Amino acid sequence: MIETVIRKRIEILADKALQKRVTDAIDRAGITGWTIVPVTSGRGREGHWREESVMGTDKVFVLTIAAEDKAMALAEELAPMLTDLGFILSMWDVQVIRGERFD
Amino acid sequence: MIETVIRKRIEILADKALQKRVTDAIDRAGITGWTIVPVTSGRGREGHWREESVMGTDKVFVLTIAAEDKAMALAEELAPMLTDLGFILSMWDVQVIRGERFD
Amino acid sequence: MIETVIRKRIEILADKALQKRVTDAIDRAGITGWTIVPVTSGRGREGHWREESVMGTDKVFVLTIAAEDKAMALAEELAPMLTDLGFILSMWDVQVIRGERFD
Amino acid sequence: MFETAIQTFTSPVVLFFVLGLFAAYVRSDLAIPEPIAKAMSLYLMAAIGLKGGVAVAKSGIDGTVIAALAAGIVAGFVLPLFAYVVLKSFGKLDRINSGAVAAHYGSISVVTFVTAGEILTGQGREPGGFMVAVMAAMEAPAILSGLMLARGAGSKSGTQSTGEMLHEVFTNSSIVLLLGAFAIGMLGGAQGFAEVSPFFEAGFKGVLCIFLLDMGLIAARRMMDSRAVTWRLGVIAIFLPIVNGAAGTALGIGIGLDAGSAAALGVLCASASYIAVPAAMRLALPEADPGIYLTMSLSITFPFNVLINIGLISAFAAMLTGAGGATP
Amino acid sequence: MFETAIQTFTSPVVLFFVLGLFAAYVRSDLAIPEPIAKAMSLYLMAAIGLKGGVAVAKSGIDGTVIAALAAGIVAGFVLPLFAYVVLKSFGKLDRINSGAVAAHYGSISVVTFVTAGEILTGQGREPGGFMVAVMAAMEAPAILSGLMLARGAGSKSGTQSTGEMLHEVFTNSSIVLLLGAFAIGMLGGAQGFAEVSPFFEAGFKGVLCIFLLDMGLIAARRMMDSRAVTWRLGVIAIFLPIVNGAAGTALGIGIGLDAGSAAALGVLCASASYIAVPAAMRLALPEADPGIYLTMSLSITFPFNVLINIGLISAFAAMLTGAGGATP
Amino acid sequence: MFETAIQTFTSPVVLFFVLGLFAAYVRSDLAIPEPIAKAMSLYLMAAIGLKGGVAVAKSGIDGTVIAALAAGIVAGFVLPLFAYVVLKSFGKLDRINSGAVAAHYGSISVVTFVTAGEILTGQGREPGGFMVAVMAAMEAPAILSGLMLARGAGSKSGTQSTGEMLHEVFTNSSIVLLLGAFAIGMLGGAQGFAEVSPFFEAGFKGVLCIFLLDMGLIAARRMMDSRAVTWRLGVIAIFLPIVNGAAGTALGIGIGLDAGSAAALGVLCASASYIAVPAAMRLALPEADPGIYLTMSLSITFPFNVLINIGLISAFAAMLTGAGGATP
Ligand SMILES: Nc1ncnc2c1ncn2[C@@H]1O[C@H](COP(=O)(O)O)[C@@H](O)[C@H]1O
Ligand SMILES: Nc1ncnc2c1ncn2[C@@H]1O[C@H](COP(=O)(O)O)[C@@H](O)[C@H]1O
Ligand SMILES: Nc1ncnc2c1ncn2[C@@H]1O[C@H](COP(=O)(O)O)[C@@H](O)[C@H]1O
Ligand code: NA
Ligand code: NA
Ligand code: NA
Repeated sequence: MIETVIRKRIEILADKALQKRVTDAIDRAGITGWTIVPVTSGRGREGHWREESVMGTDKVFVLTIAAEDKAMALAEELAPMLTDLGFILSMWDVQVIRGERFD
Repeated sequence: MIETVIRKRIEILADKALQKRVTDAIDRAGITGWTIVPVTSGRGREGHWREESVMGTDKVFVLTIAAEDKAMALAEELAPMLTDLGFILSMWDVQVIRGERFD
Repeated sequence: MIETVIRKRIEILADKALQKRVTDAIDRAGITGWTIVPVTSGRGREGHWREESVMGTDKVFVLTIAAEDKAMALAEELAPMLTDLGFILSMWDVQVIRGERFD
Repeated sequence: MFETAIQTFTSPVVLFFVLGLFAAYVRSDLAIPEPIAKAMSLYLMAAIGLKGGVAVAKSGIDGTVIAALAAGIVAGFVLPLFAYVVLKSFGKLDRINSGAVAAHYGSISVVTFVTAGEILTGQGREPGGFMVAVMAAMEAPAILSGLMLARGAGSKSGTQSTGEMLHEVFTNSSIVLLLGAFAIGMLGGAQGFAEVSPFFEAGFKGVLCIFLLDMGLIAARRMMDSRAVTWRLGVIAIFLPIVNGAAGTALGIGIGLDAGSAAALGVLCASASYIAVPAAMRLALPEADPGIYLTMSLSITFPFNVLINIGLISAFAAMLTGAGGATP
Repeated sequence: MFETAIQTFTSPVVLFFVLGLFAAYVRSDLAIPEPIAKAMSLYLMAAIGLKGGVAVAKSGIDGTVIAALAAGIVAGFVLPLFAYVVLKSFGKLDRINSGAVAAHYGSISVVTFVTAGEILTGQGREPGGFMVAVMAAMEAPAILSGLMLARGAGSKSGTQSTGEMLHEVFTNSSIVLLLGAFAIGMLGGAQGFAEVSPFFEAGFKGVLCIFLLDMGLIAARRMMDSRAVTWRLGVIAIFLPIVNGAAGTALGIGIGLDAGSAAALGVLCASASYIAVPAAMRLALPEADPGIYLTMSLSITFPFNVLINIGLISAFAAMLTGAGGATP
Repeated sequence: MFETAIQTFTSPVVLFFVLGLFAAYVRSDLAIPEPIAKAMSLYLMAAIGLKGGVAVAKSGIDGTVIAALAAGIVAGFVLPLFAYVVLKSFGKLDRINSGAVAAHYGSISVVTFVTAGEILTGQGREPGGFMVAVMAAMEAPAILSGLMLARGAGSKSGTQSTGEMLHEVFTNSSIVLLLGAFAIGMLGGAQGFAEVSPFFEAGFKGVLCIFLLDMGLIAARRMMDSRAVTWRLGVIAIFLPIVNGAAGTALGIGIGLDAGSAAALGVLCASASYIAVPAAMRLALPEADPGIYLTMSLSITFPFNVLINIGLISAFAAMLTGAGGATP
């Protein structure tokens, strides 16, 4: 049977305009990569929004897979942004193949 | 070290045309928000489909993060729709920062 | 309370041009279905890419939910592709309603 | 008649549709990006609405226009009844699916109408501008008719209040855009239209070509993927447009329309919706199977109308008015 | 004046905007796909830049042009100060939000300018081609002004170095495309433009119609969703464009511009940014509330300018030059 | 020659490409939405196919056309051999990557061809309509050639049956659309084309401007992100288009083509694919590194061809035919 190892998968919902701040933080944390998934609309405490690129109000999901320690360091670094800029972060354990790619 | 709490993350694959039924149910369940992610194609028991907005046959993922009890209540409420309308629901535990935003 | 069962959720990041190899493998594994989510950009060992459909360099997430044994069989089959083609696979346990749809 | 067929098959608009069918058939990866397809359908509706409005601003509203509107609305309510009976008996469909499919055949397809407009104009039988208003008026009634036929069976979690449904029907994007552009055309008149005509008029046929290329791709791909449609339903998807087309044309001539407008009414009756009605059915009758109604209307009736039936209807209209020689 | 209002309201461009407002108000699902909206805004900027460049290639750069550029840049720096005072006192906004909103009102809206260009040209008062360069010059100064007003309060995690900020401002897509197309227009001249004019000129008004349809939808939907804007802010969103518009027009006449160009300068002063500045503020002042600045500029000031204020400014410019009778 | 260079650099088409390079270089956020870019490339292919088909319908198919087709196909098979040798020896690439890159240089770039068409026409040397067919014929052979060169090394999980590969190559969207539109142009002839020409002809140059703006952005961004390309490969990406362009032009003159058509054949030989072939290689040779072949063809060869080489080839063709004075 194929061998899998456990890594953390982190998902951050961020403003597209501010996406670079998140990916820069990921790069600084020494994580091997990240992936951006588009988002079309949502509702939170500040009401409903729709994808309105013309006005620059749209959001994206930034996904990254990393070893637990780097993941926690990233979460720590992003924490103030979460509060100030209204980003959302969630993370959970996943099994991956070839874990060395996500160290 | 930064403190995280456990919440449920729920993901529902629904027809775009019927998305409002799902988000209305989330609002009724008292969950703080939701986010929509686009989907481009898929295959299930009913065969293959592609994004065909002109004909209104496309689908979306509705994502929401909530405390366990509200998540279960939502699942309960959505259960009949899953059967009748062919929606798909899955959920799992995630760690979040500032858990009070997802109660 | 509504009853849920545990299934594996598998997520594969693949080149759009090679997506059919992944979905064919899912079909061969006897899994009931799959869903494609678009991806807009990313960074890995090979540097940064952006969605450039004109040049055919874009990627997608292929998502599928399946019983543990089929999921592992799929991971086994996909493992060589992961190495050769630079795909990324992660999986984790999720709760689903009406588990028979994902056997 | 033969001449008509030749004309149809050398029109670039129709040829691009055939190219789309062909490309899907050989499993080419040719595809029109979906936001572009949506934009083209909005463009076509805005353009046709404007043009109709300008035409009516010039010609005014007279008895014929009122009669055409009334005929269209009545047809929208009545055609589903006939379709429903055929679908339940010969088609062996259950009540809910019969109602859903019937709603599609009573309603109209904007693109079929637009294509017919091009073909008829090419044959010297341009339909009156008011036919755009008739088309808009025919979109909704069949939805109500079809739902009433289907609803006896009850529908569980999918049930939508009638209020919601009516709101949905009257504010759906195609109605709002068509009628809105029609109103703008009437208010702005020929002068206002002149300013925007390079965009809305000069580009029209070209956009229609690319849109039909896409429709050909979608129709053929759906046909090849589909398993839900029996041969009986296939027969109905050809039979209904023939009968409804002839009936609509005759009705048009009966109420005094010119050959072009009567043919256009025939095309509206013959065409089946594949945008507005599927969306409404997905909301109001979610238990009905989209695999059935979309494949019938989009993959069988739509190509049949574009490739063959518009030509037949035009010839029939010419025959009825004794103006078979009108082709230049 | 009344005539002007009528002209405004039979222009297809304005009517499509009203249709968008209406469709959103009745909660229709009409929507322009977002990549299409973005493409239309790029198209409009490329077209207007080209046209301006060709015009300046023909007319050359003289003292008036320099004066207009200087006036625009000064206005861009000064207008936010006035707006800031009004927003803090009457508007009861805090320092950061006042600075952010002030930046929007000092900067400009390309679409308002383009719409004004169409309306003014229709009234026989076409603005000079160099006004496009003035517009480009006015985009950035207000951002710097607004930030300086807001920054005293400090900004935590959102802080961006001034270098980054300036880079952001001078390389944002609208500045690059506007000035790039302007330069291409100047280099290629009338001959180069002739080759591409069917695309950039003939399609212009039609694209503007569809773009304003979309803006109407977005403006009205945002208004209906929004809760962040108080009545005081609503009043300011009407008051500022009136005062700034009159001041800008008078300034234009004062430095010797013709009525059309002076009115265009007035419109630039009156208009509030809803593309470039929100993007810059999101980066530089992330603590400011987009719900406030977007709703004010997009949902109140923009419609007010398009529907009413452009007409007022045009009439005012005509009055100042004693050329009220210029309307053909 | 100098004149030619000036002409190239005042053409709006080329200037927009330069603007794209510049905007990417200053790290502007300017970007064309991806569905729009895709739609523009479909539009350009449909337009060029139609135009070629109409031209051939008028001129008929004679010996020259056949010779040009044969020359193109032979070149498609042979050019990769030469490129492969250079890439392996001077370029120090391994077998698989040499084969993959060679396939790109043997095949063609539609946009380079279209841009050359504009530039050549501007110089009074319009290529014959049949060159579109030659272009379509040259797309595939190099893919087969390149694969045979690379395959000796074997390829593991990526291996695709030759049947699949051929199907892929002959049904890829650009071949189907080009040849489909060509056929429609031949069937519909000048009359059919007249109906759609406002869309496909009038808009052509403008769309090409925006498309080249986007290509400039993409080419420069890829260049700046890339690390895979050595200086040796950079040299080859300039050397191959020069040699292949001269050889192709001479071949064209040799088989009796007019100067414009011969130059067009030269441009086809000089250009490297960055759409069809990368897609085919990703499927058939997934072990090859896209970072190498895309950067070479798109970020070096493509700009070199557009900015410099088309002008050189045109001058060379004029020299060979002794018609240097043909420039009006
Ligand atoms: N409980 C939630 N689950 C999923 N997404 C959420 C949730 N709450 C907020 N969001 C997303 O986060 C965005 C900003 O939320 P807020 O800052 O609360 O307005 C919303 O528009 C949603 O897209
Ligand atoms: N650690 C990671 N987490 C999430 N996505 C990643 C990660 N590493 C790589 N990727 C994605 O996988 C793609 C290919 O990675 P690579 O093969 O390392 O260049 C990247 O462009 C990213 O989209
Ligand atoms: N096992 C699965 N994993 C992921 N997505 C699925 C699965 N089964 C079905 N789907 C998605 O759900 C849609 C509807 O499924 P069905 O109702 O079975 O036709 C499919 O088109 C897929 O997008
Ligand atoms: Na009908
Ligand atoms: Na202003
Ligand atoms: Na070549």
